[in-house]
Amino acid sequence: MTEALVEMKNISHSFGRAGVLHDVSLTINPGSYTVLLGPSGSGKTTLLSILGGFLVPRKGSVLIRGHNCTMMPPAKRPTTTVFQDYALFPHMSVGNNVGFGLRMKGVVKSERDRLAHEALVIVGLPEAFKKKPHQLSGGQRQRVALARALVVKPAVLLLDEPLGALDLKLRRQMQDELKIIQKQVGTAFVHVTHDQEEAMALADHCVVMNQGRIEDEGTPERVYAKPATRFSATFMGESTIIPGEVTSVTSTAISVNTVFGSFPIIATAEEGAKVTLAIRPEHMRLIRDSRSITFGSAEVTAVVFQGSFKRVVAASKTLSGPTFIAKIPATHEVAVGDTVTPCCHIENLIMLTK
Amino acid sequence: MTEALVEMKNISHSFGRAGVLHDVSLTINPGSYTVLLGPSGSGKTTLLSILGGFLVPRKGSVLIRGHNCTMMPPAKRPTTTVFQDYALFPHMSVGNNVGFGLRMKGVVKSERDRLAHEALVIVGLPEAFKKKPHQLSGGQRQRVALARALVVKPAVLLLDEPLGALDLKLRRQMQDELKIIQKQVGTAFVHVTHDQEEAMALADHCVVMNQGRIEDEGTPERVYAKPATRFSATFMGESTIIPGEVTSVTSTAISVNTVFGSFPIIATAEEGAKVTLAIRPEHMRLIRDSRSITFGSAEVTAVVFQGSFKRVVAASKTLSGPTFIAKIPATHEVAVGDTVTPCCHIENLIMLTK
Amino acid sequence: MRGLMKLFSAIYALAIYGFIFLPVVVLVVFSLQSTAFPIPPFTGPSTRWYEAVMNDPRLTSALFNSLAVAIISSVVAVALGFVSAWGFARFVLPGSAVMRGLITLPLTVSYLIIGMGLLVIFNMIGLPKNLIAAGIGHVVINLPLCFAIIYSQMGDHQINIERAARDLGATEWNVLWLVTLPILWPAIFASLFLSMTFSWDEFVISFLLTRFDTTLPVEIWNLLRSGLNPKTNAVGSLVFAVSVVAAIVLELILLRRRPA
Amino acid sequence: MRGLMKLFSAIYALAIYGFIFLPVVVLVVFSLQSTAFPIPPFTGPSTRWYEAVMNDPRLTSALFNSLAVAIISSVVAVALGFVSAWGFARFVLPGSAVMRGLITLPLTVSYLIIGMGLLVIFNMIGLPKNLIAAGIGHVVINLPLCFAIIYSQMGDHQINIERAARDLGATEWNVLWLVTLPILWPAIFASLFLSMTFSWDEFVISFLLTRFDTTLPVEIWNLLRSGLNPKTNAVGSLVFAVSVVAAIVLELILLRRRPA
Repeated sequence: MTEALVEMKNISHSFGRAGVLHDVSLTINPGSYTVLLGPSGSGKTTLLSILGGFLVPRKGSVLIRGHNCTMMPPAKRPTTTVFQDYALFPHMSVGNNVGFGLRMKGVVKSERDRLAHEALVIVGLPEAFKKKPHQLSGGQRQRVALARALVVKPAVLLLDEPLGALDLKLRRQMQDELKIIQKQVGTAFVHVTHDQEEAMALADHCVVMNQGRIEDEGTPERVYAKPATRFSATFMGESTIIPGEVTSVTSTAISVNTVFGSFPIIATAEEGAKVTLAIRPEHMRLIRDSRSITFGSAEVTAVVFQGSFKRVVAASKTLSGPTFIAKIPATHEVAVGDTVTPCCHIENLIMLTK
Repeated sequence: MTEALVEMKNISHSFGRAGVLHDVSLTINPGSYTVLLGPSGSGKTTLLSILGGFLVPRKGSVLIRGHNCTMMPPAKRPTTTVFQDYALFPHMSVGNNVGFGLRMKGVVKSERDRLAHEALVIVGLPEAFKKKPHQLSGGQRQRVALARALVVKPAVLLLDEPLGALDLKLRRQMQDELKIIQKQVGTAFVHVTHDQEEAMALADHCVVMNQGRIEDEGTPERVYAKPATRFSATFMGESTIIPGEVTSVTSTAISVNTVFGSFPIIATAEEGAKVTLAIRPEHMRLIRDSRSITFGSAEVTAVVFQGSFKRVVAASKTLSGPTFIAKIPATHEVAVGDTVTPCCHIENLIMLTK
Repeated sequence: MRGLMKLFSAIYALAIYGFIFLPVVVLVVFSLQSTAFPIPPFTGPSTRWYEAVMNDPRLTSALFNSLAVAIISSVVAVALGFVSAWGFARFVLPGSAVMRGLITLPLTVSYLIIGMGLLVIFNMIGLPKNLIAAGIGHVVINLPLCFAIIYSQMGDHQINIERAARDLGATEWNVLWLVTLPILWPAIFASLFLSMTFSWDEFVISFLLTRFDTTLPVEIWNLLRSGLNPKTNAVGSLVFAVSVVAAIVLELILLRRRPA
Repeated sequence: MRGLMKLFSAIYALAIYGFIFLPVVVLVVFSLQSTAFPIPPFTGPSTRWYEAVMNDPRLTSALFNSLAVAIISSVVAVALGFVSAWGFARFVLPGSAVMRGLITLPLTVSYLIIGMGLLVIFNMIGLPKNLIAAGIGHVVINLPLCFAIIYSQMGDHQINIERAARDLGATEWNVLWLVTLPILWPAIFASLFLSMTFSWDEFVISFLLTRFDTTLPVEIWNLLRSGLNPKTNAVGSLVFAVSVVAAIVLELILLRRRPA
């Protein structure tokens, strides 16, 4: 096991009386791409600011490469930040913007121009060297900000909603490039976003935050396939949510009782425990086959064509039944008002205990 | 066949010397949801402004319910517009905002309050009646603007990038609501956007625009499944593009020669014609089966996890071969650097002549 | 280190505020002097000199003159400024950037120069020196300011709001009355208040363009010729008090606008 | 209809521009008069009266005094205004909204009142009437303006830019010198120019606080006592010309900023 690059231990913080972080611990490995994903107010930006040194936490400590940096100002930390509004120096050329950090370290002009040029090559903008920031588009400014932060070879690069100001198409494109650049330079990136698609696409390690706590963390594949909590099952991708109660427990499986009957699940839980079953939309089907378990019948309330698939929303006809969300092939004919039989394969039931 | 509600005939327009619309004709049916989809500069907003009466076209005519409205000012047209910045009256309560159009028509206060309240119920905001616009969130202001435009019962409601100022999550939610409201009130909506997912989700009739011309129009399902031009194959959803030439023509099929060999296609074309084959990412496979046609071999350059699927980009190893884009199930193991065999079923080849 | 920094900041702030406010504070304090000389020791507080001001018919009539000139000239300046700003925002004229520059240029021209110019013109056309002449002078100096303030509020968003009103069937008159004016109301009110304050405070133009009936600053000037005394301080303090009230009202209007 | 509207607009524009510019145009034209009275008919153009101004040692020395007071007082006002604005933007102090209001309040107080207050203070502390006293007066009137202009440019974006510099290893000194000052340069330059223009044009405070050596507006005033003549017009035109040049430079700076 590699040694941790950053260890944030038991961080708590508050603004005035409102607690924004509650006993959060986070480990970042060298060379990893960590994404902090959460809605606004979840504390993800505060956690990043504490890591960057712009805030001193009320409690807890920040260790970078084993050194305690909790009280260290940003200038002295081996971290650099890419700000959401880019924060480029408007009066300097792109080359001087990128070389600024090296200038502060006393690197001579010719050397820092060379390194700045190299960094601009990495982000794909070498021709902008002599331009001023206001001559660049939003996406280009984003790249310059990235080059400026990379050129000083930080231990950790922090990105605060770096794609938030870009339009959707450019956002998806920059997201692919960010991932490529990160793998190329090998620096650990910590990236804050509220966009779950961005998080899934970028993260090696995805940290789902809500109300100042970490709800779930792990690879995006694991978080998506086996979310730890109900929040992460609905925030990181959608789910159909069916509440239930554990009724019988054997050594290998349990039985969960819901409004649609009992389902056997391979898991461990205490008898009588309240649990939640989640089904991802791509596993929810509207046509049963021999292996399906069914959830009563439902009326289709919306059908949205999405090119490669249709997104179908259906209201259960069972009392206090859930809203079903399914992604089905675009060729499958279904219309608003149709009655369907929602079903899925038993192995696609995800059991959540929180 | 129902009579057309709006007919725009041979519209041309230019700002200064730059032509922005070139001989565009468009028909809008009663009760339909028409989406004008295109990149910025495609002329979609200009076309909407001409329909709304804010611009008089250089050439061509606008007929609404059979009356020529080309020169008619916005106040006299049976159209209302929902502006991108909402353009609510900041000094009036929400109720008075919504009732403004009725006030201009001389409807008495009690009656217009009643109708404004009804319109607010339709958009799901009856409790905001007495509030001021600055007390509302972006999504709520959007609804008020919609109610204000709906309450005067226009023949056509025009929406100018109505969701452009909202964040992604709210955007998808408002998009579903817009569709529901349109079906409920039955008014024809014309909606401008550059977001293809929004267009597919909302449109009954999708109009793809590029450089001042209509590239393709029809139901989103048709435009997606059988795009008319290369532009609409790549702008409305992604495609892998393989250029080719028609080599032999029979009465029922043609043969198209590409760098990957000849493929038989059921279509008509002249021998020697340059054509383009497009394959949608969900039809592109990386594992061949008995019915597959293959496209040489390719090296995977990017794998992006997207929850329910993985998006794989692969560069062809064949000289002047294309970039393959495939959406494959999330469970399928593939990594950057792997060599794969891109393939698809013959019926999923889309032939484009433009 | 941080404490020292704070101490230093506090001292600096105190010095700056003292520097700016000492003159008017001293003026106000010594207007309350009960003896005849505005020098320490402070012998008040006494309202003796304020009574003297109120009993001086020249000063009280000058006060009413000042108010009349301030109100009338400001209303005229705001009305003309609004129409100009509206015109600029609605019609794209050739060279309108230059024209906009020209209209605000007088903001940096000396009142003395404007006063002299007006004096020359009024001499030529035979307009006698009186309060009307001074009022015209105040319109000339305040119109550019009113224009600049109102114009600055007429952005693209405002134009879209007016388009929305027209789209919903409003006539031009309805747009002006129900939409444009109410939305620009804070800017109009602010420029009216600022104009009134400037007119109320203005001395040079009033001095050059009036003769018998005149404004309060000119009367203060006449009093000052006989040297500083608590009576000049008292009337100066009154002028100051009116300005301060106007300025506070103005800042409140501007602050209230924020949330909208 | 549309044509009539345009004609009406054109007439209105002409009237407004005439109204604002007529005073100074008349002033400048009749300064070129070759005879001794600034009334029609126009007998020039002649530079006779400009020569007379240049040969008047009182006026030329007043011109240099004016320049010296304008430059020195403006530099001081800008420096103090910058430090104040920086302090406000950096430290969140209790009641800082009120303090910000206070610091800009004097913008609406009459120069006459400020001049009187300074006169009272200088009397008390025994500072004689001279150009230094006038310069201090000009700092008092211009400091709030410099503060307001510079502070208005110190938004959140500016603060983030400074954070970025610190994050990249810059010391406070580096931040100030390499980032804050260069970015605020247009605002600093604008407030310097505006201060110089106001000081250059200012009459009341200079009149109250100087005695023997004085500034150009005060000398013009002295000339005016003997009535209007082309010489007063000539020196007035000179003052105006300097103001206009300053105003144009200022507008160019502000225009150049736009794209950034």
